[in-house]
Amino acid sequence: MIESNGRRVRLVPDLRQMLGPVLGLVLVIVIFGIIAPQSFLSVYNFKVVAAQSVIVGLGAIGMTFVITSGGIDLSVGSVIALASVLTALMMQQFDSPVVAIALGVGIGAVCGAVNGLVITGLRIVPFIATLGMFGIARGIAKYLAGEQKIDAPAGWIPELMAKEPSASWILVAPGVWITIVLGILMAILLNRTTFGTNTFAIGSNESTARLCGIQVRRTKILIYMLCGIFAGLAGVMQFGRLTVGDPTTALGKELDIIAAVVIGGASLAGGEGRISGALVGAVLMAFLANGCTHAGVPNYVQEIIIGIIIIAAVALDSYRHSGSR
Amino acid sequence: MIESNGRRVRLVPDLRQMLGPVLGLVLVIVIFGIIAPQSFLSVYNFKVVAAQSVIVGLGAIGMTFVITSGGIDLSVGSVIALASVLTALMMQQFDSPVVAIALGVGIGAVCGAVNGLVITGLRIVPFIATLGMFGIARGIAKYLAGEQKIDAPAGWIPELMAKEPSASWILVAPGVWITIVLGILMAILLNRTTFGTNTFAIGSNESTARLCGIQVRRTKILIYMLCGIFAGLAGVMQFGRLTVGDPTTALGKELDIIAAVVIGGASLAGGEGRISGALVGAVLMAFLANGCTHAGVPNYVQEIIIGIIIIAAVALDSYRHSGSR
Amino acid sequence: EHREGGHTTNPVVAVIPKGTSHEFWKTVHAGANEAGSKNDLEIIWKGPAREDDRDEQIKVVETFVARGVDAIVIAPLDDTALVPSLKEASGRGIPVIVFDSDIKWDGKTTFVATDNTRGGELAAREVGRLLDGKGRILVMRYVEGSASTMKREKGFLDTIASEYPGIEVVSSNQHGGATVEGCYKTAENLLAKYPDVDAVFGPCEPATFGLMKAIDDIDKEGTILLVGFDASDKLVEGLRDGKIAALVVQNPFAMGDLAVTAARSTIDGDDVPEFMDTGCTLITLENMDEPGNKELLNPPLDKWLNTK
Amino acid sequence: MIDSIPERSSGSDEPIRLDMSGIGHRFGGVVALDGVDLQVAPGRVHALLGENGAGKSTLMRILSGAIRPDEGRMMLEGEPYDPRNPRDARDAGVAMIYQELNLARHLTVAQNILLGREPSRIGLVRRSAARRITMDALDRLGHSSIDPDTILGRLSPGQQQVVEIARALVDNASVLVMDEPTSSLSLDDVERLFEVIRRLKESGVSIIYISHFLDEIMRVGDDYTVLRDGCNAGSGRLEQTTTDELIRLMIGRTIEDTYPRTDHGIGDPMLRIDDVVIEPGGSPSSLTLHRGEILGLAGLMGAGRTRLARVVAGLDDVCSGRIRVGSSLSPCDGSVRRRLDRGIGMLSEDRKDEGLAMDLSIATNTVLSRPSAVSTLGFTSRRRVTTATDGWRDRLGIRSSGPWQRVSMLSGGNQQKVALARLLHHDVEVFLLDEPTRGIDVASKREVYALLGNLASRGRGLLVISSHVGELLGTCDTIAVMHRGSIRETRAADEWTEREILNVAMTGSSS
Ligand SMILES: Nc1ncnc2c1ncn2[C@@H]1O[C@H](COP(=O)(O)OP(=O)(O)OP(=O)(O)O)[C@@H](O)[C@H]1O
Ligand SMILES: Nc1ncnc2c1ncn2[C@@H]1O[C@H](COP(=O)(O)OP(=O)(O)OP(=O)(O)O)[C@@H](O)[C@H]1O
Ligand SMILES: [Mg+2]
Ligand SMILES: [Mg+2]
Repeated sequence: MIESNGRRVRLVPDLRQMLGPVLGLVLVIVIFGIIAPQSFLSVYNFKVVAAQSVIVGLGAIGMTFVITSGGIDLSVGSVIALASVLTALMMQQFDSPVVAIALGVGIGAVCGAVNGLVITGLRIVPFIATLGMFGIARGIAKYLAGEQKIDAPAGWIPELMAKEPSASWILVAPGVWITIVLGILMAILLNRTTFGTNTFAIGSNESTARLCGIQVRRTKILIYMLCGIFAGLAGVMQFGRLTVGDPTTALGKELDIIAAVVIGGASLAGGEGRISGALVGAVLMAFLANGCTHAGVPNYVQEIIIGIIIIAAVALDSYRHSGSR
Repeated sequence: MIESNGRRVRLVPDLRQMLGPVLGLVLVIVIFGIIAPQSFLSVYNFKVVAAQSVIVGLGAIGMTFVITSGGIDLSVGSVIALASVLTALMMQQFDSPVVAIALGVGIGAVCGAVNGLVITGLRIVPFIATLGMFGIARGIAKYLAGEQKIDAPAGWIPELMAKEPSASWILVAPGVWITIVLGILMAILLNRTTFGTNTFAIGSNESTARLCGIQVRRTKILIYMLCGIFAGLAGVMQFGRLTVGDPTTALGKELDIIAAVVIGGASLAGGEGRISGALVGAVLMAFLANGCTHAGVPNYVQEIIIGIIIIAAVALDSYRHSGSR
Repeated sequence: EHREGGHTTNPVVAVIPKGTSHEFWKTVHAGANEAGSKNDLEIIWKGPAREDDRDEQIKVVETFVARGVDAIVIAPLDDTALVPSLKEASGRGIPVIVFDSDIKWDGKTTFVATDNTRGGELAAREVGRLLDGKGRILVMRYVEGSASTMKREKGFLDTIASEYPGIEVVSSNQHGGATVEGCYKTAENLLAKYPDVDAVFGPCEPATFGLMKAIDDIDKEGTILLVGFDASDKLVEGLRDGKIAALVVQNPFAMGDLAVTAARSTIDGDDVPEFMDTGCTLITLENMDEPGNKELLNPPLDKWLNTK
Repeated sequence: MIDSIPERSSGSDEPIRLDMSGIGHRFGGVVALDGVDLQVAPGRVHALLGENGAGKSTLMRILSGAIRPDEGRMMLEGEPYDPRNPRDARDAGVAMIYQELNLARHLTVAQNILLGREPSRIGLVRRSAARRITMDALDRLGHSSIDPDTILGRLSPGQQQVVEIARALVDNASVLVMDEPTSSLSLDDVERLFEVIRRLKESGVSIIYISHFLDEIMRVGDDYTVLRDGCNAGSGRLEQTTTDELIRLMIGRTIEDTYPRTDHGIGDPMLRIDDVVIEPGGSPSSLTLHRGEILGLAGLMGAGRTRLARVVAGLDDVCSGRIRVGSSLSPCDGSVRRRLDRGIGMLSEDRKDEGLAMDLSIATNTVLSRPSAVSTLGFTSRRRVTTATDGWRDRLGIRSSGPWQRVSMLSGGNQQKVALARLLHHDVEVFLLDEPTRGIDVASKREVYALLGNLASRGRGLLVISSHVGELLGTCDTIAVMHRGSIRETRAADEWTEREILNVAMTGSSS
């Protein structure tokens, strides 16, 4: 017996595992390619969708770590808003994009670290700890912004999200490239380093991780911090897109981000997660909304379709999984 | 051997377990009693808060079953909106409160059953399945309502939520009494029946439940249906409160409801849940919002305070738990 | 939609409201549809999927630009955030007509709107008149960062402060939030705290509605004077029953109509004025049945929304 | 034996209650069972034997309706039997004690025992009846002191095993399957279980008994069936066979000595426990472990052996006292990581909930505690991980389809070997082994004992916890006995007898 089923996991099957989300994406593109007007398949529209995927994409990279470790972060939407507000305030103050970006990302890191500390220190489940941060970060954002959006000089930050970048040879917005490059780096971090393995181990069985001497608390804090950093970066990008700091932005975005990560093949029970899949999930969500607008369907139809697609994509994945078992 | 620690649980400790949320509630009332003006402690204000707790309270009763079984239902907010819209439409059509209520609750049951079927049939985690329903139910509500509020004759339905009921001897809105009575019945269902034990068992260890011959699928479908029924009832009450069917109502209410249940001592990992606690949690959430308005603090402060209280209440509970171990 | 059959020759106009599920926008939609059919335009009506989310509205604009519509008619959720994407639209030869709320960009073809500050002033003067210049009042705000309602709130509060020193504003920092339920709950809590104010102001339909119900609950209808903004069936009924003292009503139907008509003119190369005021009117029990006002309160929605 | 089967099924002298024939099952590509037959008669104990991964548990899970066979047919009491789920099986009178504990930790003992079988009236649970039935079942197992209302999560693993067994008793089943019921029971509990089995047998219940303890098999069993690589390897009556013959059927060869001894000299002290109190108000324990020493820790369940080991490993806090390690015997405290760095590693008795990350691969689990051995600057080399894992798979004979197979797909015994592989990969100095042979087959057990000796001869110190006193006497140099949370007596192994150990374990002193 044995060996016949030599299920090597890794590399080649990695592609096979990606089949679920990629198939879903292709399906969405094909369907809208048929029902929506031609312009849906135009190069320009693809650039538009690419830029629209950046914020959810960045959020999804960080969230993949959290979900792989068996946690969840409901605060990312609020943290994005807070980071966008802080970036705007700093631009107002110092008019230096570098400083503003650093502080925007920094506040994300702080929120993430607080999440991690509350989860590990007070031993509160991530859902609740980050639900608290969901309100706190949003409240602070509104406070800082004086319950208003903030107009600030944007410097070159909007360039990051320019759909048609001034250097036209880079084809899509610099933000898209940043997301791709960070995605690759984070995929290496998750799959090829000790930190990544520890993330998987914690998600799979926390007491085993503890038994094996993994510093569970420290690792978790780092994971939530990482997620916060990416939320902060997404907030900066959000500021780039809006050119204003908006304390009410990205409300409910956490659900899109979580959906992207899960569509990408992560398991909310922990122990499974793929950055590449999460990014494909983010693009899929963007294509869905874009296609619905192209096809001119009313919002409520769009809401229903997105609901169905989320279920269908995950069902496909779980079906494929169960088949291979 | 040892045995000295033959810890009897039940009844008396049940009260002790309630200490966490009740303490939190008392604390909130005392704090606001001090900082807010006298009007906060008026009888009338307590009636207001009681009525305001009904919708989250009803939702929390159903959600307690779901969370105890180790699941989650993100769709309740949308289902509340859908039920309120359908109730309004049926009042428009038939002008019969009984028919309208039955159909409002019925649509909740249908949504819940669909959730249960998707979760068990397609083997999708509850978070994702109900996230799908979150969009679908909201979309259908908007479609049915023509993306608008529905003005309908309300019959005697608003009476249910009248803060000063016409029969003044019942003191608070009939809806409050309905919630309390249903709460007691459901507490019996959860703690004293085989269905309840099965709910705990599934939440505690699903494979054990299956191996012990519990019909896990059927039980789960029933659990989600129950949650849907309570969401539907909450939707009816929402219609009673607003006297219009509003497809955009209760957005994000699922998070309040989940927070109430968890503050009440349930564990999102499953296997733990208390109806009484969940109801106290709902009242606590209502008092928080009410107290903040009384104290005249701006909304962002309120958001921050609610975030902190959620964390604090759960931290208290988890601290007490770990202490007793 | 029936493009594959042949091709519709009618220009396509994208109308982008701030949201799709409020009666105000419904009425704008009806007006837009009417203008569309008058002017042989295909109207696509699409708001942001998440209401009040700037980024979502930008996405809608971007997508329409990618799709290549003939004109964009938009009620921007933000006076700055929408600028880059609208610039892009006009850079690609798509004229932009702005309605309801202004934008900090002079590339727009025209701006069609209610003067919201003036609406707030109208309401303030009515409160001042009804209270004879003295008393205690409160304002329940709508949602943080919503430009049009903030102008109304500001117009109202500034006028009270400057013209009616005898009127004390006991609370003006509570936001009801974007939903009717939220507005109602906040109104209840406010009135539990200040049950003896003389008048209240709601800067939009949900806020007014929430206040009306909360006043009703404590049996103070008519005692606490309610001055609100916008109309809906329930509010009109409230006005008739004396639960509402006055409503400042905009003309959303005309807004949709004028904006889309302006789009036609632009496509045809005709000149359009820079600003078009659709006006706002103070409606009370006395004048509510006057001919013009009657239509304002009951716009012909069914005719223009169901035919399509 | 084989010839007798047609005769039996024709129903002459021995009626057949359960008849499984031609059962086949595959997990993906792995053929777990290939045309297996099993016949069980009423009122008899049928032992099911085989190496780790032979397919015993799979066969029993098919019988209990937990999984469905790909092929084959089952007859129960002469009727076709095809359970679609465990409920069908229970309704048909088949009860099962699973190899891994299947308990809901949030529920009470009574709720666990009666799960799916609650006495109820119109859906309402009759609590007093439930209590009575539970106490009755626990009483039969000699554990009437376990309160039915205790939350299960508060019991020790041994007590949990008792609860698991009690659950099978309340079913009044006609066929009762026990998959390694004694793997975490203490000796006197085993005795009581055998007594229960005898009584059940008398009342006509058929029992299928799976165990890797052949002495137990010989004592309670009547008939046997041996599986090998998912096929029948032989069956018959136990009174007509010998242990050696059974071993030969299982592994294809015989084993001479159960407890192989490797020469190892005892060196300097390397772990010293001074007056350590593991539970508030408990008495202090002291212990010294030397290089090259195998020190056994005996005691009844709940005596605190696991806690003591966990305290040394840094997993639990110590109440008072001192722990010192290394050649300099310097104080040792801090996190698990710090202690692992100083060479203290622990094997958990609870492999499912603590020992292994079940959803991850064999390789990941093997290198988890010491990734530095297979990585540079934090970057893991997949090739080195594979090589390292393959080495341990070979040396320990872990039956698997490759280093990247998920641990959850392995049989119980092979999982245990993966957990051991991790400590070996980490190359710790002090091995804290809590029930290291739990669920391991005879042949592998011998390998593990050999491994222990080998480690000792290389100067490692080993602290071995086992509920199997024979095993301790056979392998250890020194044995310490614990009673109620502290070590009561420590002696060289050859100064102990089984009776004396039991005596100290039960009463706390040797007199
Ligand atoms: N869930 C599963 N998925 C894939 N393969 C499995 C699964 N469960 C068992 N197997 C495989 O089936 C074979 C038989 O396993 P089984 O658990 O029946 O062995 P066993 O005889 O009970 O062994 P042990 O004595 O170790 O408990 C093994 O090769 C094992 O790897
Ligand atoms: N009768 C009991 N009631 C409650 N808890 C108990 C009981 N017996 C043991 N425990 C718990 O188990 C721990 C001690 O048992 P431990 O697991 O260390 O013993 P052990 O000798 O390893 O026994 P086992 O063979 O059961 O593993 C204690 O921390 C105690 O909390
Ligand atoms: Mg087995
Ligand atoms: Mg132990």
